[in-house]
Amino acid sequence: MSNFFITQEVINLNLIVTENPDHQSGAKSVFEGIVRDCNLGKSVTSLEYQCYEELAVKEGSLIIGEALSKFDINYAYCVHRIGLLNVGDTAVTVLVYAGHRDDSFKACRFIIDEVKTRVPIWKKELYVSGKSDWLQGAG
Amino acid sequence: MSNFFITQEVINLNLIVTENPDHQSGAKSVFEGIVRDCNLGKSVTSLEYQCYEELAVKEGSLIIGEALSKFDINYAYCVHRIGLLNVGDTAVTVLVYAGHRDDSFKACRFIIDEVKTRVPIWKKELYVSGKSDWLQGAG
Amino acid sequence: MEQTIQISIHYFAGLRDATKKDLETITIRKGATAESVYQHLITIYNLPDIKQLKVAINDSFASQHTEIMDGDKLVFIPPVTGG
Amino acid sequence: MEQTIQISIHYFAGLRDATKKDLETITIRKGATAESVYQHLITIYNLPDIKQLKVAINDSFASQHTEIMDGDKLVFIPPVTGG
Repeated sequence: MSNFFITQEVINLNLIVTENPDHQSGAKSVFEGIVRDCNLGKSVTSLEYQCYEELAVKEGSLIIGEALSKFDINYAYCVHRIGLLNVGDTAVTVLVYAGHRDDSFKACRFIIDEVKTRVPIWKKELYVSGKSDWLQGAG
Repeated sequence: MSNFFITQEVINLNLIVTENPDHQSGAKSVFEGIVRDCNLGKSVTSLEYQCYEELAVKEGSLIIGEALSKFDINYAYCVHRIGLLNVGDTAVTVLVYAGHRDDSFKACRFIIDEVKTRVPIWKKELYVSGKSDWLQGAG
Repeated sequence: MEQTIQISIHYFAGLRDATKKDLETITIRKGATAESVYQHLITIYNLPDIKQLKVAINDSFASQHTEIMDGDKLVFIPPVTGG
Repeated sequence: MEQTIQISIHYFAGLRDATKKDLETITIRKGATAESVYQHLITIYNLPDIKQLKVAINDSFASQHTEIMDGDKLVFIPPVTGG
């Protein structure tokens, strides 16, 4: 089973992972990407995330697997929300359990960096002006 | 008001910070330090954390302030639990909101690293054998 | 007479806006590569240069020079902006 | 006669175990430094070398060579192990 998910629902970390999955982990790192109210100086009202789901899940699962083999961690998880999100909503959450903090931080960072460059998900910003734009990579 | 706290209660991040405190933050980093079931090969049943509270709060608050000035972040928070903790319990939680992930990761790491070396809190491990030991620094 | 194959092309993000389609099925000559399919699309739609795009065939990343087979699902992937 | 002052010393972690006290009030000669207070304690209890410890006076980190004043709160701080 893979630990990379695409969802249309609100991401609620508490509902996803309610407890430490083992007792060898002394460190837990979490990252959340959140919709901001401005980007490059334009006022954003909401964001639309579109996803090529079959490939996104495949590539995301690959990234989780890479993190598990590159770093000394016990557990890695990532969920990305798609559809229409409002300012303040969580778009993506990464969670890592490890024996020690150095690897939990590094693996968490690795996963979000790779997800942002490799997983086929795109966001269109909807501006206060009524206009909208697909962002041009390297978000 | 400072954002560094010492508590005897269970740390529940959901009760502490229920929502993004602003809408300029695109990144949230969380770190939790958790009681493991073994350390240096010995089986741990529980941990006792002792704290020199007046100085701990002062030093912890200083660290939060340093993080806010060193990194481009919007919010930083840390709570450390003391008293008797069981395996799987969260001993310390750090939370950072920032515009972008690079600073949220770096600030989160900075805070936990500094807390672990500067804040006067000590842990005594209670072993399955019935013995116990104060750890000797650089935990 | 030249042999032909049928393939489906799925569009996302800016390509979906430019084509005004989620997907379409097209008939092309046998032996076509992902790149040559794109050269064909570019004569119909206002699309970006293929250099900016990755290619997926049947939900796996592939080279632009891969020969497309009958029934293949082809996706041109703009730079991703998730997270 | 030598002038004296009263100070309180608080103990944590291994120092608390070694002294079997959370805190105590002691009378020392005026002019004593944190270091000289510790030299006195070491004659009573089985304590580690002061080189391994930090010093706090009135809840602020201070040098071992700081002169202790009447009523001061003194804490010797073993290497911390929180987190």
